[in-house]
Formats: sequence, C-alpha cells, structure tokens
Amino acid sequence: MSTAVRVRALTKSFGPRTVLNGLDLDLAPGEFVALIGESGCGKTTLLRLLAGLDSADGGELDAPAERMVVFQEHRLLPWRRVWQNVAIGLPREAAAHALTEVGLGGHLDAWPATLSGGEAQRVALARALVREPRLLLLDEPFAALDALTRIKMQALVRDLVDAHRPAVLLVTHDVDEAILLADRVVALRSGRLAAEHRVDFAGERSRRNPGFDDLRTRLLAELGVAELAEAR
Amino acid sequence: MSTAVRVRALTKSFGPRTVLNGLDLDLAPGEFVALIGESGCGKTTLLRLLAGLDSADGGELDAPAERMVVFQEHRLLPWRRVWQNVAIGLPREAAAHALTEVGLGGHLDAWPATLSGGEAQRVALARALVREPRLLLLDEPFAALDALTRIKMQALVRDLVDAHRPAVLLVTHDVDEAILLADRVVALRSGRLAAEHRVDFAGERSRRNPGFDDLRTRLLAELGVAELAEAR
Amino acid sequence: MTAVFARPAARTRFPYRTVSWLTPVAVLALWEILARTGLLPKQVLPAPSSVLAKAADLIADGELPSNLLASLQRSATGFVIGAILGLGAGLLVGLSKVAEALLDRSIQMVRAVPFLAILPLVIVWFGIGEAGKIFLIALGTAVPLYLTTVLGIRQIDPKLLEMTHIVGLGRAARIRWVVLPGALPSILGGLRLSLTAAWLALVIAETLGADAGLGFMATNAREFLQTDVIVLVVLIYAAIGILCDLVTRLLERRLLRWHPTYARLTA
Amino acid sequence: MTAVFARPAARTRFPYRTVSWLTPVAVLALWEILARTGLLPKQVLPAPSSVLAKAADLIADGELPSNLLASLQRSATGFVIGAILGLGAGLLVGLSKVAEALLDRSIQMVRAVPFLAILPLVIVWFGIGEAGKIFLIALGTAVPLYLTTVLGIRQIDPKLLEMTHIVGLGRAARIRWVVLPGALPSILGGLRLSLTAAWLALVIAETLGADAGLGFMATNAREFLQTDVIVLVVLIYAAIGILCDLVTRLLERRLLRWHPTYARLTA
Amino acid sequence: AGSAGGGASGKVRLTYSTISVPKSRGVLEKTLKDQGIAVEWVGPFPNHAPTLQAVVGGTADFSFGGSTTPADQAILSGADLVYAAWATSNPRTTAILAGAHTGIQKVPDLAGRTVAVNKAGLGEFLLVAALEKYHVPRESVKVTYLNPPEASAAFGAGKIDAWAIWQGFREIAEVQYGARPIFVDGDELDFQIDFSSYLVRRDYAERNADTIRKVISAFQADYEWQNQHYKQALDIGNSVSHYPQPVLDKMASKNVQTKLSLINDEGIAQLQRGADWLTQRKILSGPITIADHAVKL
Ligand SMILES: Nc1ncnc2c1ncn2[C@@H]1O[C@H](COP(=O)(O)OP(=O)(O)OP(=O)(O)O)[C@@H](O)[C@H]1O
Ligand SMILES: Nc1ncnc2c1ncn2[C@@H]1O[C@H](COP(=O)(O)OP(=O)(O)OP(=O)(O)O)[C@@H](O)[C@H]1O
Ligand SMILES: [Mg+2]
Ligand SMILES: [Mg+2]
Repeated sequence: MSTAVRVRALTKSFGPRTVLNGLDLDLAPGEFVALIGESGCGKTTLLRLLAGLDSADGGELDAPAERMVVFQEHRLLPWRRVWQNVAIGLPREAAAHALTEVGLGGHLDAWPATLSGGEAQRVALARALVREPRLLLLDEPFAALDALTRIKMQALVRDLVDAHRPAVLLVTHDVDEAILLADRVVALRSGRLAAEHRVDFAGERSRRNPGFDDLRTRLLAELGVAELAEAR
Repeated sequence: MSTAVRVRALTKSFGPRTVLNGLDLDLAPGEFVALIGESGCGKTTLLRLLAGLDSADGGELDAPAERMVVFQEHRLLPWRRVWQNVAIGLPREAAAHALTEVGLGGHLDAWPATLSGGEAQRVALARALVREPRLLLLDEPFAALDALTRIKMQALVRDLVDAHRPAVLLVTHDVDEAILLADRVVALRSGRLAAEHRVDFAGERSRRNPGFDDLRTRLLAELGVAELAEAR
Repeated sequence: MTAVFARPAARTRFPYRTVSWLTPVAVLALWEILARTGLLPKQVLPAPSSVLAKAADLIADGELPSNLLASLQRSATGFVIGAILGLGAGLLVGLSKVAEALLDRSIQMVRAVPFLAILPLVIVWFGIGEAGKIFLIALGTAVPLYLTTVLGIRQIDPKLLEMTHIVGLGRAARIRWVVLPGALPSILGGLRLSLTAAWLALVIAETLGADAGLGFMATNAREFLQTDVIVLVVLIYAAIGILCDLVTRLLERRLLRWHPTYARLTA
Repeated sequence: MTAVFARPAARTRFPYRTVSWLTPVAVLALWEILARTGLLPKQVLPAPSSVLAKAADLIADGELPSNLLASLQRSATGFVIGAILGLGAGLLVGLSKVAEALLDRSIQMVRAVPFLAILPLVIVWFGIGEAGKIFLIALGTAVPLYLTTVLGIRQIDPKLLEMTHIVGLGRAARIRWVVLPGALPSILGGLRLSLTAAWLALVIAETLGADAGLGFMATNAREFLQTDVIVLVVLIYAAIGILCDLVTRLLERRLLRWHPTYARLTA
Repeated sequence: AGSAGGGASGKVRLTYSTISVPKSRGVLEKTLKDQGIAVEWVGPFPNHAPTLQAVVGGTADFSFGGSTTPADQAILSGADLVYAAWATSNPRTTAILAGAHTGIQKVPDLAGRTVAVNKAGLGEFLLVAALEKYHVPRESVKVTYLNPPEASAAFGAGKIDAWAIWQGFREIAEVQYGARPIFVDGDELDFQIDFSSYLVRRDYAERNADTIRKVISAFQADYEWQNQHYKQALDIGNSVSHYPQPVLDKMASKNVQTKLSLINDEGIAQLQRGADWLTQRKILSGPITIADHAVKL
C-alpha cells in the first residue's frame, strides 16, 4: 500500500526545548488517524510541520501538496464576509453549500467579527471541507461546539472523508470523538508517538459496545486519567 | 438571601436578530451556575452584558463591580511576558504562584505567541483566578485542554471557588463538566433560560452515581442529543 | 454593585460633526474680531473678511481659479505616479526581504534629502518643463505611502498569511486577499500624508519655471509681502488639508467597514 | 508530494546587511566613474571624491562640525518638543472622541500649510530668533507622530482594551499596558518620518536669522553656487536618513521583540 | 518681538544679509557706538522682503539696503514703511547672458529662445526693458521663471539659451560656462528701474530722525571705504561666498561704486520713475506715490 504521509525521525526544537524528538508516523491514503496528547505536548507543532508551515530540525517528511488545515484558531479574514472566507476564489454557491452544511446558511453575509466562537470554528471547518484535499489536518476543530452541533459536524466530516477519502489527522482532546471517528488513535508523549491503538473492535461505534468502552479506558489510562476512566 | 447577580427581562439584539429576549437570572453569592446551550445561542452575549462590556437593549441588570472574565479567546497581551500577563500590576510572585497552579511554572518568561492553544487558555485562567472577584464569568475555559489537564483545572477552580466563594457563571459545552462543578445548570434557548436543573442528587459527583447519569441524560435531551444520551 | 438599566435604542450620541467644525470656525471668528478691533495689526494678519475680499478679486479676474487649476493638474499627475510607485515599492519591500535589502536603504536616503537641495539636479535631469515638477510631487507623494505600506504589511497577522498559503493562493491573490486589505488602515493613513504632500511639494516645484500655480502664487506673495495673499494661500492650503482628510475618512469608512474601530468613526 | 528534508540548524540565511549596503555603494561608485570620465559635468555634479575632499577641508577648518552641531542642537530641541506634542495630541485624539472633535480638524488644516508660506507669519510671531526655528522643527516633527499615533491606536485590538477594563486598570495604566505598546509599531513608523522631518525643517528654518547650521550651509551654497557644498549637504542629509532609519530599526528590534514580524527584521 | 515703537534712541536694530561688509568690518558699529548708539545685528536674511517683514513686525528697525520693488509692493499691500535712504551703483552690471554655443549675439536673436529670469526681480525687468528697446515682441521669447541657483544649473546644462542675471552669478556663468553678455544694464539703459534702499517704519522715522541720520551717515562712510577698497570688500564677502579666484577677479575688475544718500528730491523722482515703469508693466499691483512714503531728513 502506498503512503500519503511518511514521517521518519522527525525532530523539532524551540530554543533549548525539544518538542518533537524522533517521531515516526505513516498515514495511508484515506486513513483517518486521531492524535491525542497532553496540552503543550507538540500536537500543533507536528501538524504545522505536516502542513509545510515550519521546517523540521531533523528527520524526513513526505506529505501531499494538496492539504488543508483547520487551525486551532479560526483564522478568518476579518475584512471579508463569511461566505468569501469560505470561498476564497471559489464560486459563492460552493461556499453557500458548505456553510449550510455546517449550519450557518443564515450567516453568509455576516462579518467574521460578529460570529460566536463556535460559529467561527464552523466557518473555518467549511473552508477546509469545501476544498477536496488529499491530506486533511484538523486541530481540535470541534472544541468550541456544543454536544449536538458537535455530533452533526462529526457526521459531516465522516461523510466527506468517506466520499473523497483523504488521509486525515485529527487532533482532539475528546477520547470518545477519537474512537468514534478514527481508524487509528495515536498518543503523542515526550516528542514521539508513545502508543497506537487500532479501532477495530467488532460492532457499532457506541459506548454500549464493550469494545468501545475498553479502548476508551485504555486511552484514558494512556493520558493519565486512570481514575476518571474508572470513575465513569 | 441577598443576590450577587440579578437580571430581569434582559433583551439584546444585533440588528434584526434578537439574541436575548426577556431573560431572567439570579445568582446568589457563592453560587456556581453552569450555562449550556447551542452554539450561537447567546451565551457569550449574556456574559458580556454581565461583565458590563456591552449595554442591553432592555431590562434590568445588577452585578458586582469586582468581576473577572475568562474570555472564549485568551486575550493575552502579545507584548508582555506570560507572567506579566497574569500579574498586570500585581507582584511577580502572585503570578508565578498562579501559573504554577495551572501547570505553567516553566513558562513564566515566555512570550504569549509561543504558547500552545491550551497553554494560552490556562494563562488566561490564571489571570482571572489570581484576582479574587465577587463574580467570576468563565466562557468555555477548559475547551482547549486534554482530559487530564482539564480535570486538574476543574479541581483548581472548584477549590478556589470554595475558598473565596464568588458567584460563578460557567459557560460549557461539556455536560459532565457542568454537573461535576455547578450547583445549578441552566440552559439558554431562544433568548431565555429554558430549563433549570439543580444538582442536588445524593452521593458523590461521579458517573457511577445514578443521580449523575439521570441528570446527564435529562440535560442532553434538553440540548437535543437524545439519541447520543441513550447511546451512552 | 453596578446597575445597567435599559437604554432606549436612540441614546444621545456625541455630536462629532458639529463640534469638529466648531474649532476652525471659532478660530476664524476670534481672528476676525481681533482684526476688527485693531488688536491684530493689518500688516501682521489681515482680517479673514479682507482676505476673502482679496479672494473674491482674484476669483473675479480669473487668477485664483487658473492658478488652482494649474496646480491641481500638476499635483494630480504627480500624485498618481507617486502613489503607484510608493505603493508598488512598499509592497515589494514589505513582501520580499531581497527587495528590502536592495531598495529600502536607498529610499531612506533619498527621502531625507531636502527638495531645495536637489533642484539643480532635477533641472539637469528633467529640464525646465513639467516633468521636473511632477517628479518632485511624485517623490513627495511616494515616500509616505511607501513607508506606511511597509508598516502596514509588517503589522499583518502572519497567521492569516499562513492560512492563504494553505488554501493555495498564489502571490497575486495573496496580495489581493490579505496583504492589501490587512495593510489598508496604514496605507490610508499614509494616503492622508501623501495627498497633502502632493500639494506641499508644489511650493518648491513651482519655483521651477512655472508661471502659474498655487505654489507660484505663494512664492510671489512672499517675495512681495502681499500679506493678504499670503494668508489667502495659507487658508487655501488649510482647506486642502481638510479636504484631503475628508476624502481619507470617507475611504476609511467605506473600505474599513469590517474594522471594529474604524467602523465607528465619523467622517 | 512535497519533501521537507532535515536541514542543519545553521542554514544559509540571506545576507541582508551586506546586500542592503550594496546599492548605496554601487550608486556612489557609478557616480564617481561617470564624473571621472567626464560624462557628468563637474559644475552640475562633482565627483564623490572631490566632495569628500571638500568635506575634509570643511572639517579641518571646523566649519562643518560647528554647522552640524548648531543644527543638531536646534533639531534636537525642536524634535523633543514636537515629539511630546505629537504623541500627546495623538494619544488624546486616539483615545477620546471629544478630543478628536476638538483637535483633529485643526491639526489636519495646519499640517497642510507649507512652511515656506508661513515663514513671514513666523517672523511676525516669533521674531527671527531661535524660537521661530524651533517652532518650525517642532511642527514638522509633531505632525507625522500625531498621525501615526492616532493610526496605531485605531489598530489596537479592542478585545485587549476590554480585557484591561475587566482587570480593572485605570486610564494611565491602560495607556501603559495596552495603548502605547499596541500602537508602538505605528508610532515607530512615525518616528522614522519625524526624525528626518526635524532635519528637513532646518532647511527652511535656517534661511532666516541663522548664521550657522546645516540649513544655513545649504542656503549659502545654493546662493553662491558652491556645487561641491550643495552635493556635500545632500550626502549629509542622506547619511542622516540612514542614521534615522537605523535608530528606528534598532528601537523596533528592541521594543517589538514580541512581534512575530518585527522580531525577524534585520537592523 | 519688539515693542511697536521700536528701539530706544540709544540702540538700533539693523538687518544684514548673508554677506555684509559693514558688519564684518565692525567700523560702522564702532562709529555709532561712539555716538551713543548701540547696534544690534538682526539676521542674516537672504533677501530684502523678509527684512521688511521683520521691520513691519517690529523685530528690526532698518531694512537692509535691498531692492526697491518688493518694498514698493509691500507698501502697496499696506505696510506702513517709509524710505529713509537710497543708493545707486555705477557701473550697473546686471546683464542678459547668452549661452556659449547658442549663437545669440544680440537681443533680437532672443526671439524663439528660452530665457530664464527671476520672477519680478532684476532679471525680469532687464529682459522686459531690453525687449522693448529692441522692439522684440515679448511673446516671441520663451520666458521661464527660475531662481538663480536653478537657472545656473539649467544654463550650464544647456536647458536655457539666455539668462538675465546680476553680479556674482553673472561672473560665474561667464567664467565657467563661457557665457557672453549681450545686454548690460548700465551700458544700454539710461534710467534705473530698481535701487538699493533702506526703509523704516513711519512711526519710527517720526521719533528717531536723528538716529536715522547717524545710521545712514555711518553706512555712507562704509560705502565710501568700499568704493575705495573695492577688491578688499569683495574679499571680505568671499569668506562666505567662496567664489573661485577667476570669478572674483572678474568681479573686481568692474570696480562698482555705490553712492548712498538720505532720501532727497532726486531720490524720490528716480524711485518714482522706476515704480511707474513697473506699474505700467503690471509688475507692481498699482500706482504708488513715493513722496508719500519717504522721509526727507
Ligand atoms: N514558536 C515557539 N517558540 C517557543 N516555544 C514554542 C513555540 N511554539 C510552540 N512552543 C512550545 O512548544 C510546545 C508544543 O506546542 P504545541 O502548540 O505543539 O502544543 P499542543 O500539543 O498543540 O498543545 P495544545 O493542546 O495546548 O494546543 C508548547 O509547550 C509550546 O509552549
Ligand atoms: N456584534 C455582533 N453583531 C451581529 N451579530 C452578533 C454580534 N455578536 C454576536 N452576534 C450573533 O449573536 C449570536 C450569539 O452570539 P454569542 O457569541 O453570544 O453565541 P454563543 O452562545 O457564545 O455561541 P458559541 O457557543 O458558539 O460561542 C450569534 O449568532 C452571533 O452571530
Ligand atoms: Mg495545539
Ligand atoms: Mg461564545
């Protein structure tokens, strides 16, 4: 099988601090990988390297040129209307369609500054989804969304991924979300991928499935949340 | 009992759109209220009015002058070091202590631009907590944090609230978090508080407690996530 | 406890426009009174009314309009050329470190040289026709626009530029989508300086073989101690200053509607 | 597929400093060559070498240093006064709509009036002593700083101001914590203009009642067709331009270390 | 700024130009001091107009012995100034110069050529008078207004064909550019248009007649010295002007003699004639009666 992303012995330091330290990662085309890890462990740093926005201090990295990123902040152009922020060059209809899908059909002509936190995040999501990249990098794209909206957005991403089959790397703090969406969950710790869990339990992806719950408990333990995992 | 916050028939519109529409709310001193609601329903708008940053279009509002806000974005001054952003006038020791408590004792002298998303959010939290307000307004302060860090921060807030007993209004998308922390959970819908749930089940605040799970299910139903609630 | 009570939608707003015209009008009125009562000797500062009378004369005999027209043509031409050059150089230097290394230092040198000192060179290069005058006006216009364009580009959030990179915009599209709009507040600030610079440069440019123009008029009046014409020229320049500011304010209101601060400005 | 390979930490950086000095040096060299070969007539533009010889003479007999010193004193005094006024007025107008209404239009008027045109009025108001000269220099300095301070304040993120409100900072602390640092990139941009403006104003200020100074030297050289001195003055002004830019760049690097773009600038 | 009345009789405020032989020599100052008058030098000034402004504004008592035309116009514009003294020079050296390779030999050759003059100054007057004398229509000449420094550059670079200019610049053009004079004021015109003059405020003249007499007398003495030591006087000036030696020699060879007088009937008549000539040609904005603006002491 060919790979979409191939990372070997990647290192990245900021001053004295080594954030990524010999990290290896492979993504197959169409594969959906969730990345979890403690705050400040280097998830965004890895995404930026994959996106070609920073250069590594060492190691090898191959990634397709057609990639799209949903940044941790929305990064909307304040001087363009919402629909233009999604379109940026594409026709208005495409943007309107994408915005309707993220539930913002009524905000096409609003200025970004008037959006709520979750609305802005959805616009940024629409901007990435409306283009059909070969690599989709998502940095906590659902963090500012309420439970219901989040479910809808997760379904939307899942559908789009199923349709176009880009490789996806999703950074998330929500273990349930990781299990729900990903083919594989990897945890970043001490600058490398410390653990890897294939989501391959039988049955539906629901907490009622013991396989789900089992993986969930293991992942939370991985993150050091043993007692919480057990508490639930 | 005296009230810390008293809101009556509050309305607020942006252009043709009425976001708050006759909202009533009371907070007793020392009371911890969680506010949930769909993305874009007006939670931040309400917080801004309570913080005195916007003026209402109608209704009455009383709130203490000593209030502190954790905004949905971090709002750190890019030209000041992290510790100064927390201190802003206070001595460095106070800031250093607060930053150590949010797990950033090693970033005192960093520039805000070098922080990760979750780190920046924790600095903003420290900035609010280091001051001892009579009203604490928190707009999704834990959204960018991983599960473990989130638990620590929740405990930290809970401890501080127990010690100084400010009135707290916490906006959150995490129903578990709301139940875990709050005395009362209110849901905003169609411009007013649609439902109110006192967190008064007996026993410990853990999902193993049926009271917890019951309230959780009710709240998720409130938010329209019936199927998910049941799925779990 | 603070209490925020309901306020009617149409709460009284600060009457910016009225107040802003008050100061200039008050100054004129005070000046007229001082002149009438003789506290301000006529040779020192003639009354506004007598200056207006002089203006009426000069308008009647066609001198003022023809001078203004001559200068307007010159400064408009020079402004357009200078604006294009200033903006272009600013974009280049703001976006490319190589261009900055090649151009910036020279521009910083040239802009510090007084026009008066280079007049002989201008003559040698451009002769005594319009070209030299327009060159000076263009130079005066280009410098503030150049500086503020570079300034504006430096202040653009690099995160937005990263985003356009990801979205796959080319260089030209990036300039159109991010660089120009992001630098626009600063560029418009520079425009304010450039618009008046185009007129200020006239005073020196029109010593070069001009026989009409506002600057020519100013120089003559100075040489001949025609105090009323001197004051008239000053008033015309002041009016140009207000006009340039108004134009810029209107542009700001139109082009920076999205900006939380500029959107609240009064023109 | 794009491939980003490991790069050694010390990857070759663009040699900004070297290249940036290349252009001015190349111009000087070309000029010297043109002058030596006689393509550039000596009366119009003497060779740099002969200008330098002239400079050596003037330094030897103390004339150049004393003129520079005289001007330095004047422009420093005028600059300090003008900077305080420009910054102060800019802060006022940037922070208060009432101050804006009262002051801005008048300032926009005054700044459009050419120095040359008001010279007669300056004589009447200030006589021909130092006061009038310092007034002109201060005026020239204040205007760009005023405009860029207002510009800078307008560009500050209102969200940060809200935050300081919440944290309970008073007006003075708010200025110190948010307004000044937030407006600083623009203010330093204005400083660049102001520093040179302080020197440019000399040329006009020192045409009257000055018997020493760079402007005086320039006027005399013009009056008596001392071409080499004229060119020397141009070169001195160019050097001042570079110096002012360097000072500003150093300040930018120091004071704007936090800024993602400015932090990467080369001084 | 001084008081409206002007200096007390014990003190006089004199303006001076960039080159001022009396000031440099210091004799005038001493002469007046011996008579109980302290001199305060105000300046330097580049030309006559701003000194008039300083006198009007009350920061000086005497203008600096400059051109009558701006003084006439200042009076026409309402400045309350009076002539106190006037001077004539001989020979009058202002000239129209033709460029070396232009082939211009005489005034009629100027037709179709570009001539630089300073606006409303000696150069323009001379050109107008020359064209009138040789019946050359003014429209046939391309007159361009340039200040001397720029005109010199234009002349040197061949951008203009002829230049009407006064002493100093004239000699430089002759020495450096090989310019030839084709029309010299003193040789061709039997009347003078513009004179050197000293003006004071009218109220000052009324109260300080004696001081004025003493000051002018001291200036007269200085001019006398300059007439006798013309070359030396030029040398004093050259510490500022730094003319090359050939230029200076050429200037010295003219041996210009200057005669300064308190304003008198002859002065009034001559100044009036010059003013009328200018008024007829619309260079002055209206008619002026010199007698009404002169103090005979
Ligand atoms: N430009 C920089 N200079 C210095 N340190 C940096 C820089 N960028 C990031 N860091 C540090 O590197 C570490 C990793 O940052 P990164 O943004 O990758 O974290 P993250 O895993 O995305 O965290 P979060 O979940 O909080 O967003 C952080 O501790 C951060 O402070
Ligand atoms: N200045 C404004 N102008 C116009 N509309 C606005 C403005 N501010 C907010 N809105 C709109 O008001 C609604 C409520 O916004 P608010 O920020 O209160 O939502 P929220 O409940 O905080 O949502 P989220 O959970 O996504 O942050 C949104 O639909 C938003 O688009
Ligand atoms: Mg991150
Ligand atoms: Mg919100």
